[in-house]
Amino acid sequence: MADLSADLGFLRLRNPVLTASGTFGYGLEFAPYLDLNRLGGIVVKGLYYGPREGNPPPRLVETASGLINAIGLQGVGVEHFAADVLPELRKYDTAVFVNVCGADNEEYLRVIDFLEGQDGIAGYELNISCPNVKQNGACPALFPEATRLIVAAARARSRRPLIAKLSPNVTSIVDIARAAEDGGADALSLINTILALAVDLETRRPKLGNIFGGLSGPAVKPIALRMTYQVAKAVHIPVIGMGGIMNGADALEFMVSGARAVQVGTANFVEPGAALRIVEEMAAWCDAHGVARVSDIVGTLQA
Amino acid sequence: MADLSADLGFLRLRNPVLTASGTFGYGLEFAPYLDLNRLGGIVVKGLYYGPREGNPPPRLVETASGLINAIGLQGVGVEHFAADVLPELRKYDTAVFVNVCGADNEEYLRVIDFLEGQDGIAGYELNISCPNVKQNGACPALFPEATRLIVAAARARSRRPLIAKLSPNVTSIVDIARAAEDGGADALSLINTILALAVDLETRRPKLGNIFGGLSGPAVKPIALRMTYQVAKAVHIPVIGMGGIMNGADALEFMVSGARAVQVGTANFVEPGAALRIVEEMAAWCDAHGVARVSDIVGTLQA
Amino acid sequence: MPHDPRARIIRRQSWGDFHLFRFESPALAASAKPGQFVMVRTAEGTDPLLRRPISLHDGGDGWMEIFFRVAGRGTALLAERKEGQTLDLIGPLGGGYQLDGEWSGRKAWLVGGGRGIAPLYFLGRALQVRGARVRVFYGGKTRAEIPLAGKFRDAGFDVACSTDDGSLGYRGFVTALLEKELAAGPPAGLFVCGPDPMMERTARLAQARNIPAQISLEAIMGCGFGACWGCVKRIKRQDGGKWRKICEDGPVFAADEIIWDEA
Amino acid sequence: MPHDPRARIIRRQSWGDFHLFRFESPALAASAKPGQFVMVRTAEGTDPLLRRPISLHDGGDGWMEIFFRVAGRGTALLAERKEGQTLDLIGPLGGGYQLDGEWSGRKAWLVGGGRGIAPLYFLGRALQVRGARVRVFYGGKTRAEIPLAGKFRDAGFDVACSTDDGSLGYRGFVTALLEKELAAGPPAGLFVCGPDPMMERTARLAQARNIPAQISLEAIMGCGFGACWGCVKRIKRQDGGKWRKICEDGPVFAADEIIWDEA
Ligand SMILES: Cc1cc2nc3c(=O)[nH]c(=O)nc-3n(C[C@H](O)[C@H](O)[C@H](O)COP(=O)(O)OP(=O)(O)OC[C@H]3O[C@@H](n4cnc5c(N)ncnc54)[C@H](O)[C@@H]3O)c2cc1C
Ligand SMILES: Cc1cc2nc3c(=O)[nH]c(=O)nc-3n(C[C@H](O)[C@H](O)[C@H](O)COP(=O)(O)OP(=O)(O)OC[C@H]3O[C@@H](n4cnc5c(N)ncnc54)[C@H](O)[C@@H]3O)c2cc1C
Ligand SMILES: Cc1cc2nc3c(=O)[nH]c(=O)nc-3n(C[C@H](O)[C@H](O)[C@H](O)COP(=O)(O)O)c2cc1C
Ligand SMILES: Cc1cc2nc3c(=O)[nH]c(=O)nc-3n(C[C@H](O)[C@H](O)[C@H](O)COP(=O)(O)O)c2cc1C
Ligand code: FES
Ligand code: FES
Repeated sequence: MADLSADLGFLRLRNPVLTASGTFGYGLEFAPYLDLNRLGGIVVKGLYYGPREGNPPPRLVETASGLINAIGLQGVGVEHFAADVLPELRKYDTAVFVNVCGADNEEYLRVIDFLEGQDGIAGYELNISCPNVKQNGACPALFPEATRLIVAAARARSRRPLIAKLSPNVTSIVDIARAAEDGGADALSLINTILALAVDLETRRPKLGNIFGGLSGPAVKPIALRMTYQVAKAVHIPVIGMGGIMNGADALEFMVSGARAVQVGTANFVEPGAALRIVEEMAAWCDAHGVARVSDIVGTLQA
Repeated sequence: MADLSADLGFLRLRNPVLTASGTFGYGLEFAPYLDLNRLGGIVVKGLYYGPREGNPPPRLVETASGLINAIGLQGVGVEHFAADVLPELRKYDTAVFVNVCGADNEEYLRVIDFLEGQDGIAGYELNISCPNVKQNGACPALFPEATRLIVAAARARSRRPLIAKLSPNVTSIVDIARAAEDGGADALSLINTILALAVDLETRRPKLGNIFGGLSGPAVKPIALRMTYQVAKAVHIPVIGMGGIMNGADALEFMVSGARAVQVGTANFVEPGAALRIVEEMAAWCDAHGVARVSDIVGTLQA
Repeated sequence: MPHDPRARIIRRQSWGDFHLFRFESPALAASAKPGQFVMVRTAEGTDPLLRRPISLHDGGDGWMEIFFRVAGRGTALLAERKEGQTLDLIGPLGGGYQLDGEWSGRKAWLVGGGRGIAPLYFLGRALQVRGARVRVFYGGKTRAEIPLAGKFRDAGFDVACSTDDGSLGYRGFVTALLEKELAAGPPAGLFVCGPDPMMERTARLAQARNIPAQISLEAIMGCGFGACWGCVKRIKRQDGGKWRKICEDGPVFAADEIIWDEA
Repeated sequence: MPHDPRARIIRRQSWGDFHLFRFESPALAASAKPGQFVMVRTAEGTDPLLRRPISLHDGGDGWMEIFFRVAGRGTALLAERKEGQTLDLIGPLGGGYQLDGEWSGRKAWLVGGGRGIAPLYFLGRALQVRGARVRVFYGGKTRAEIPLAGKFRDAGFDVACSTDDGSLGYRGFVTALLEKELAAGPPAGLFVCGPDPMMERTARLAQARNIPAQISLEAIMGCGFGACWGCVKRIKRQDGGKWRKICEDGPVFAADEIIWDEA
């Protein structure tokens, strides 16, 4: 049986499969469907400091092989999370990452400051790339300097591993990736969703209450793979790839393109046990191909 | 029967449906499948000054609801086009646009200079956005100033209508659109394909000879609609929308989002008569909904 | 295990756009309650990508039923499924109708329109078991949209139909028929499932008369089990009104919990 | 009209992964030549999005046949199609095999492997009509990959089979069998369709012996009718070698036109 462990430098994961933020609730919702202890890790739903209302419905629309969401980060806030969710999550032997959100730079830091006092957090994923919160999808990850500043500020507040989550809605993902690296990120995760619009022809209104939303799912995989490859070649820190991963082969393609670990998002909705199935498919593929350590295939794309 | 004509200001089209460059050959390939005289117009395959070899195969790969191509603009060059293709196309009563390519700014201008002497061209579509030619998808449409300069230079060389074709691979499509408008474009068309990668897990090689390619088809429609909407709100010149249009409803969604006309691309491969079917479906929809002029729905999205 | 990837279809019936599948799923049958639903996968590939929510229509010893109407591509693909083929489904999901309290000898009125009739058969049978006198108001545009009237009658329910065109039963909206009948005396409870305007109108009729009414809401669902936060509507509880998940907190709500203009 | 969206399947046969469909398509039957192909739509939605190229396997009065092997999702969906259902296809496409010249009494050898056997039946029959003595070399990994041997024999062809495991006929590659037989004297022409390595090897055998050989190439095809420029391979003509479209300039090429390392 192949060695599936994934070395992120700052942390060794049981296997390279994490669940993507916002697609796996706070993790506990999936306990009836799979053994959380067998995942590489869980990235919980994005957290602002306080509870958030989120966007008006409709919040979801399906498109060809894709899903547009405009949840708007509805959530419980850090206090409720620390009091009610984290203690439950600590019962599992899996790496828990908190997806940290902020309406401004200060809020990101407040979230981190609060969580620093809490046990059972393997690291932070700085969500600087959510397209569903501000008008026209604005977020720090669209601009190198804004990215560098917020990453550096977060870095200064915590010794925990810090992952910067990048946006695909940019001209040069490499510039943003380098800025996050300069700011001190320990790893990069990508891609967040792609800014999108769906129109209801009969009513001539947007199909989402928020007008715009973020596209995810198999439709975006070719774009996500391209960006993962570009970024992994350009930076020295580990890259965590995601976007449309539905099976073990998809996950391995991201690793071949340079990702040390992957996240599974939309697939969790289609099949709540997807993340674990993907782990199993990756193991089976390695065994069938005589790959002793899955980490051996990272970045081996012959291009 | 509804009035389907589309007013681009500089030109009135029979109907809003053009065929997208590179997906309709030089037009004549489709004569066995549909009546070219009934189309709004044809945008022919991209032309450099001289003949081009194009990229090594494989040049195509199918993805979830999408197609990645890296044809690399293989083509016959302007002289052959003018001598052998244009005379045939002139026999049809349809607006022919030439998709103008250039390895550098000078080549764009040489293509235009040459074609200025030729009859039967309704206008130029400046292809400043092909991701399959240079390393990492570089092209003028990624940068506002480069866009403005090449558009202005082309503008100065011809009185024919000039459409600037924009790239989706940018942080702010609106900035590029405004730059093209400033440069003197008569209209904007968007989107060209999205830079993408597909990986063959078994060989650990890119599935395309060119490594990267451009994603098109239904997978990209939500992104294309979003950009069409953003651009149409931001500029004063007509916008021609495209990306994943497969049927009349798709086309009408682009028009509701602000497009005065649309282009049909990948759908032509799936169904060579698609463009005409789409015209018919648009007419039927207008009739069923009491819309007397299809142009009345342009930009009516209530957002 | 709430995910059954291979529930075998053992019977199917069709009436035009409407289809009824009976399938084997012992785990589901053992735990499902009226008003709950399943998330059904409609295609193997990625088109459609998401599962579709379908109510449980009836259940028995090791089997359950769904009843659905073709609304788009997903349900159309589902309708092609043959006997002997399987369904991939997750469930039972949601809370279902609240049946606590004394029902023996009391009047339960069920109001359903079109595909909204689906959960009411399972519900009616459960109410019957509790001794309720079940009356069903079954509305549709035309006679063709009321394929289950006979089945409901055979179950011993008192069935009143309405069609917009008068091709079966009362001519007009089912809510108008209901209003007429309400004049003769209210039931102990109203249970409603159907298109939004029908549910809103029924809710208002019930609230004006102080009749407890339970309404089964629909929403576009990403997951069906509380993970995506995609299915929210504005629901009033102690907190005055928040976006709540229809899949998890519902799909059945008390009429006075729903804030209609924002639902 | 080269687009037939509703060609009705009137017979289907299956052998494991291999399937043979006979369908009605008078327009196609009236004009199709051996070596030509059709582009078949495999799904109504967008997954798979593109059509799939499949060779014409045989044809007669108003009908044609395709023979294919399940290779992925598109062909798997196609294999689910039942008798009475329809195929949406474009064709006939491509140039087909070149049969000009004198064939009467001359030896035509056809070499096919796996699904590559598909076009050779139609071709063999056309050669037969021209009086050729048709011999078929039919290779596969195992016996299960040679389902049509009997059909070819019944047509009056001289059939020699090979399998990698020796479960039917010669044990080894079909090209090795061919080489052995070539020693006894060359045919007037070789016609080849199969996996790339098999075709390359056959081409070299033919060239070394100066036997005219026609090879049917495969490529991933976006359109099948010359519009996308996606299907190119390096082909030598007067011009020394250019990317040429397999769909339009081929799919059949003379062995010495193909530049193998770049094909
Ligand atoms: C809890 C619940 C229980 C349901 N039970 C049943 C049932 O028992 N029988 C039945 O026939 N239908 C039921 N529905 C509705 C059913 O889920 C939709 O008809 C189905 O999802 C449409 O999918 P489609 O792919 O066929 O159509 P699509 O092409 O996805 O959509 C067609 C139309 O239906 C609308 N729609 C899509 N999804 C939903 C949804 N989840 N809810 C409401 N409208 C939607 C779309 O906006 C569009 O206008 C239920 C819905 C919910 C939320
Ligand atoms: C001119 C021509 C004629 C053909 N005739 C026949 C025939 O008569 N019978 C038959 O069984 N097959 C034939 N093929 C091959 C057939 O087109 C492919 O097997 C089919 O397209 C695979 O589609 P899929 O969706 O099932 O598999 P996919 O999931 O698309 O692919 C499965 C595998 O097949 C490869 N593949 C995909 N498309 C092609 C292609 N166009 N050519 C070669 N490999 C491909 C992929 O790279 C992948 O490795 C022909 C191909 C060409 C070009
Ligand atoms: C419903 C939904 C909610 C999401 N919420 C978050 C979030 O809270 N924080 C975040 O960083 N990304 C969020 N994302 C983005 C995903 O984490 C992931 O980046 C994206 O969906 C691409 O992966 P996929 O194609 O596998 O889904 C969300 C995605 C979806 C579909
Ligand atoms: C095979 C192929 C070739 C293309 N060639 C060109 C081209 O020569 N010039 C150009 O401007 N766009 C080219 N495009 C982009 C299309 O014109 C269009 O912008 C894009 O495909 C999006 O539309 P669609 O989703 O309807 O295909 C090409 C697209 C494809 C698929
Ligand atoms: S459908 Fe996902 S939370 Fe309700
Ligand atoms: S397949 Fe499109 S040109 Fe050959």
